[in-house]
Amino acid sequence: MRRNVIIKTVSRFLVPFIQVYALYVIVHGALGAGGGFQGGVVFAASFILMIIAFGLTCVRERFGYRWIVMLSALGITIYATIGLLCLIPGGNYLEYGSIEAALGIPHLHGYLIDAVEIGIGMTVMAIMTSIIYDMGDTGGESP
Amino acid sequence: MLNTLALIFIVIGLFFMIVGAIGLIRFPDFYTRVHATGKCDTLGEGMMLFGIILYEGMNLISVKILLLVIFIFVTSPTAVHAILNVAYTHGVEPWKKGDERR
Amino acid sequence: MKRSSVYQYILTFGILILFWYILSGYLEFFYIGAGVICCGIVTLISGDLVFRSDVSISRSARVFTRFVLYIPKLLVAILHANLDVAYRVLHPKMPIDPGIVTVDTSFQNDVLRTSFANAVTLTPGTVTVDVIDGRFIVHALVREAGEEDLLKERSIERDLARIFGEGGQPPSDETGDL
Amino acid sequence: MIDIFHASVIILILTVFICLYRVLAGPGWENRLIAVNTIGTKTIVVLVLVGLIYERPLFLDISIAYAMINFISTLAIAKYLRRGCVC
Repeated sequence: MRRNVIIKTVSRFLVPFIQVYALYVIVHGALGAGGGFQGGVVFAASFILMIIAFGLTCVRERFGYRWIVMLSALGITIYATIGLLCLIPGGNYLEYGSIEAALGIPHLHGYLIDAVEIGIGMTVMAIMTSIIYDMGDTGGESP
Repeated sequence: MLNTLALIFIVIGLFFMIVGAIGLIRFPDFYTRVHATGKCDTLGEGMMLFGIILYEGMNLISVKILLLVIFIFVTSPTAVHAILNVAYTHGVEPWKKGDERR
Repeated sequence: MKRSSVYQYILTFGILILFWYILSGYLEFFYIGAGVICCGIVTLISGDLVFRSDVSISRSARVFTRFVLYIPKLLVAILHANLDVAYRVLHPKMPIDPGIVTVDTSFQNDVLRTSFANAVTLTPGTVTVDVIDGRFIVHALVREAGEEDLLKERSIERDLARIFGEGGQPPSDETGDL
Repeated sequence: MIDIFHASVIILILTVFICLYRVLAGPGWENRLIAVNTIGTKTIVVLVLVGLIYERPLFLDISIAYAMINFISTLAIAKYLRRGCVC
């Protein structure tokens, strides 16, 4: 089966930059456009581009189901843990100010927001990628 | 001075984008419409964004816009090629001179 | 797919860090540290995509420099092609005579094929429809002009072949249209 | 200069309406697809100009993301029409 050489070459050059852009959106979620969800979706879009260009099997070798399960579980764990930690000093769920006041570390607030955004981004990326894998899976036969 | 140059670039870019849209309506079939949009839109967009760079001056925002211009000049012909390729493999017939328009 | 060498990973990492700095614009410790971590992750995931292991870095750098020096000439050609298309769009009678032209080249390199196809799409009244190995199927807005440009003059083809250091002469000179 | 940007945004939106005619009327999916792709490329410039008018460089990030998603979605639709699945 012949793959289009132009699409293949262009996406070979673009994929790393799209991934770095997605991580930039996640990390700068607190002060710029975007956040965890948008960054995760752009990251998953880079995997869609790789699937279009190189095929499903090649992408699965790079990023298999083991990684998907691990990342989605890890992301939701980060989110839930930080949310629950806010309950200990007596704040609401995800009320970062309570931890900052209890521990007395300045700027902890921003770092906690970033950590929660990273967790959301991981989960969204893993779940979107797994949806695309399942949609592209034709049950063994290649059309 | 720079603002005038930026104005010239933006106006030329707008002209090309309008021409692309008119070509999309006027040309007789799919392949010729692709000529109008694929070329005129890419250059028009590049020229408008370059005019904005000249207006903005030298800072990180203009470097970002320059990256956007490079990205468009790489991806726009590729997207056009992908659409053309799928139409060609599906057997869309090219228009010859003398046929009626589709 | 062969594995890339260590230098290619390092070079990819450097380019990605530069890209991160242009995007972010902050020079504080937190953002640069996050950038190093993120670019490291991306380099580990897809660091073997940008550079190929069978092409040395110095050769890639030379090709890239020559290509950047070629860009102004390409931009002039793109402007010329756009004025041509604008003339044909706005002319009341629409002087077009489209047709399909087949161009045979001896290009082996994927990047060379891609840049030739995109340059053809952007420049002289032609768009690339299909690429089968070295053969480019091209739709021309005016068939005679397209044949003149692509089959007789071959200016883009020769320039790109010189930039990438590959022989630009086709194996056979037969011209036919589909 | 800001007036010029306002005028360009309005003209671009008018050209988007011209393209929308091709989306609605164009025979077959191929004409519709090329018209939608054209609308996407015009939207990128509109986003940059709007960001410049209201002096919010945030919009530039959105327009870069939009350019990426536009490219990927066009490729995905083309691939789907060609092979019947995205992979």
